[in-house]
Amino acid sequence: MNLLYFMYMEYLAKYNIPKLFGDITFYIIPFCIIALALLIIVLILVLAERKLLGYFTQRKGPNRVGYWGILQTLADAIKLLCKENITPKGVDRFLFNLAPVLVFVPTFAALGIIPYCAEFTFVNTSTNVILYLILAAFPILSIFLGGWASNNKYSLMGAMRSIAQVISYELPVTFVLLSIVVLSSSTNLTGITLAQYSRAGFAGWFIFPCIIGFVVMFVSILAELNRCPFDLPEAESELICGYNTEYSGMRFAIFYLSEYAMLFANSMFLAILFLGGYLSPFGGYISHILLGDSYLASILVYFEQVFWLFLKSALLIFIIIWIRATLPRLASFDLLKFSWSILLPVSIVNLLLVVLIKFGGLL
Amino acid sequence: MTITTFKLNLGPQHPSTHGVLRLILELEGEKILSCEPDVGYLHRGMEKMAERMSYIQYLPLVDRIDYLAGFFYSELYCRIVEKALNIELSQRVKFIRVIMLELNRIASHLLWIGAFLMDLGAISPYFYAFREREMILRYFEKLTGQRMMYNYFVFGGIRRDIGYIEDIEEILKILPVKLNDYERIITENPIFISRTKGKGILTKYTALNYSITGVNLRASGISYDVRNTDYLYEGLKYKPVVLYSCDAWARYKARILEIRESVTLIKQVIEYLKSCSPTEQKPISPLNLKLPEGNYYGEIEAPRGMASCYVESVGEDRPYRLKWRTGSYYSVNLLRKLLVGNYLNDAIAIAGSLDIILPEVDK
Amino acid sequence: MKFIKAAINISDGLLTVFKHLFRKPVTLEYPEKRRELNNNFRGKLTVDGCIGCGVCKRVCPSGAISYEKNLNGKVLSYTFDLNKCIFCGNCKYYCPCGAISMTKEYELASANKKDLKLKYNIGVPEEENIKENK
Amino acid sequence: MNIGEFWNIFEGAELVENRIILKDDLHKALQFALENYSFNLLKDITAVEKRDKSIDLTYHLYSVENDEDLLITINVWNEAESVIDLFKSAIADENEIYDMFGIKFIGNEYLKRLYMPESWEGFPLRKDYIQSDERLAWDDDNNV
Repeated sequence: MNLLYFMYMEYLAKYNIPKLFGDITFYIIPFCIIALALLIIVLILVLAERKLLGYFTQRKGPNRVGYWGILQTLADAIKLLCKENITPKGVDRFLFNLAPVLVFVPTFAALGIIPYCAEFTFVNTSTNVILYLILAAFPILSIFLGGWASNNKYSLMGAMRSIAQVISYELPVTFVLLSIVVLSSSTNLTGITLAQYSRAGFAGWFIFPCIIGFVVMFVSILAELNRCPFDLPEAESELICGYNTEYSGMRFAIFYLSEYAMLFANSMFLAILFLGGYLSPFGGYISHILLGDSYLASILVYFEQVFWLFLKSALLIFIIIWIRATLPRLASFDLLKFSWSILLPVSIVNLLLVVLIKFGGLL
Repeated sequence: MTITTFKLNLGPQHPSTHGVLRLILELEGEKILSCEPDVGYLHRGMEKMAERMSYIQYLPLVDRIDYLAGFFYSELYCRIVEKALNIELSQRVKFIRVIMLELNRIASHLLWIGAFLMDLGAISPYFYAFREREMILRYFEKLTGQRMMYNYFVFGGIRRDIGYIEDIEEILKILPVKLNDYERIITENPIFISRTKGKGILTKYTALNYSITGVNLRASGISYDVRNTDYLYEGLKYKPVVLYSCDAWARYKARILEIRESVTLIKQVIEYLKSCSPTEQKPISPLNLKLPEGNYYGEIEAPRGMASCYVESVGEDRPYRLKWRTGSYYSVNLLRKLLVGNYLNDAIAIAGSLDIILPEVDK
Repeated sequence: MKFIKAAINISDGLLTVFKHLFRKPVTLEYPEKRRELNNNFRGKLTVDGCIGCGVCKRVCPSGAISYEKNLNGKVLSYTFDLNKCIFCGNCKYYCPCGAISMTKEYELASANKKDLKLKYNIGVPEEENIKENK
Repeated sequence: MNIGEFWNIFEGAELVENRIILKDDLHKALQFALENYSFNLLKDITAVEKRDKSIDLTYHLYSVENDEDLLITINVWNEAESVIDLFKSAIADENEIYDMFGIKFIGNEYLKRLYMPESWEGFPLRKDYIQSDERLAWDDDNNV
């Protein structure tokens, strides 16, 4: 990123454009790229989920709009855009409208700190991991706002559930993150990625020394994303639609899209922490193997790195959808019990184990 | 400290009330303090209708009391008229009726398994169960002409002789395999067990006091099955399914076992049917069908508990008074007691496990 | 031990679901592909060879059948109101001369309720009646 | 169980066909049957309006242990004793009878219009009930 920044500044300096303009535009352009890419990715994810759920249950999923149903989500999005935005009587108007706006902020911010390839992170601070931890818990705030402002008992209950859920699942995540920080001696996501490099490819991934941590983290992320079997905040068969019961039209669409955007961001995060991020699973990159040390290869490598990251996160998303197809929902009480009495101790034990491995001379 | 409670309207439009049941719950947090069922959104006046229609006119409507198990009510009504007119059925007709009843019971239980798991949040079993149910419904359509409103039994026999026995044999071949599939997904799943084991305990005393019959009663450890004394089932080997753990899990397991039991029943009947020659019966003349004065009563083991019908005739071509007793009606009444003290998401599991269907409640 | 058992059970369930990913979908894309119906199917009613006895009217549970009489009391024509018909098949079953039959036609939606009132004149060839009720 | 023994206890009770017809003391009779003969399942309560506009309530009891049925009938006019303290299932039955026949069950606090709206006038299963609400009448011509 720094390289790009200097190249851009040099280019502007050539034409005597003030530095301030460069500073501002340098962050606006990537934002637009993210926003556009995110929308496309979310549309693909929604379709993928519906298709996969269909095939898991021996159906075809959406198959009417466009070839193989490809345009189905687009059609749904357009339909939601055209729908009336209903504001029910008795809602807290300001908060009710604010919640869907706020829900996208942390998602965008989270996508900004993810290293997509070796030279492409929008904001590369030295404490990326901690920043991410905060941002991942942030959408819950707007969920709570929405649930609270809706003046609906179902919404309120969904919001309450989601708060309880996130508080109890944030702790195991923190402990697992600590163990990752111990393993990599870095709090920067690029640093963590690079710490997983080994000549043998996937052998250096943190999933191997920290397999327990991976399972804990995976479960906690399912809970934070409100995905099945932890989809209590919207538990369709109990709370109708949970916190977004009263939302309609575009506001509902934003909640819906942010859910998938967060799914995407979190799966990438998981891939970075445990599956080597943008590193190739074979050690060397395919473009280097095919094209040697040419200039083209050094550019293509960046795209390849993005590809590996996306592939890994796609794999994780597939598993998440697969789990959704199979498992029933946990009861809200069991959910909290599961976190406090199983996941938390296990994650602490995992931290101890990792410390032993790291400093006990095992690695 | 003062405790604030609030009222929650569960239904009549709610994803997991399977129709238009309305439960007025008083909640403290998510804990249920009291439950008041409100029914009648599907009331069609079945009993009043009977007083205005001739016996033959009323027969097709009887299927609609329970659209998932129409054969049972059809059979019950035919049974009463046959009893009044002293019509003796041939063994073949009796056994054809047994096949239809048991297939219908399987279809009904399959739908329940799917819907129950959907309430708990698992998606796949719903579609798998519907896939098998579809086979049975297609067979019914082939034989009777419609998928759910069969109108196949007539006074003194059946509308047309049974055919397509190879279809039934195929269903019987496939069904146990698929049931094993469901059991692998559901029965031993720890989440499912935590949601159902020990939840909604229906003791023997409560079950009897609330007049619960059928599978729900047998899952509470009381071996009361009308099929034991039913004249249709004479000469068939049948073992009632009795489980003793009284909870939602037992009610689920009992239904799975009932399906298996029904399969063995149908197998016995098919063996008999292959050995005897087809019979042709003539329809009773519709013009002067009058029941002799007196009162007539019949019982049958429907999928949702014992169903009974009481007809009082004064010698006209229509009943003077007709009264239906349906199993679900008492299950709804039981919710008053069973839900109290449970949390909202357990309440869904408990109410789902009783297998309530609203047309049967409202009649 | 309990954990291992739980993990095995969950993965067993996951694998069972995964198996279905490779099976052929059972979806029937309705307007293009249709189920095969056999001759027992109870669909739209047609009449041929009616003698005007009126049994069908008496067994119809929903009052969907009505008839017109001339001054001598002779039945001239029958009207089947498909808005009211519940397709129970009583009229077909009890018809003494087998005049009523049920076709496999089940897509009976119409913008106008009058289209769903089928009028059959007695003593007129079947084809004409069908043409009239198209 | 010897039914004759049972109906001797209650004064004025008589045995007709297979049912016991009580004059009075319905609650006591059901309690007696429940406690002494373990008739612990109340299958249902059937109400039939007689020609003289009185109503016959038939309590269908069943004993799971002995596999026996017992029918107890009582003729009432507008009020009857509630048995919900003995059989909780009677809440449902009595409520339905109240809704359809208008019989008040004394001691049953759950009574309300069940199928019918709260404001509904008349009791539909009564023989003299005439459905006169024209909003509900099906009009062929106006529904085209």
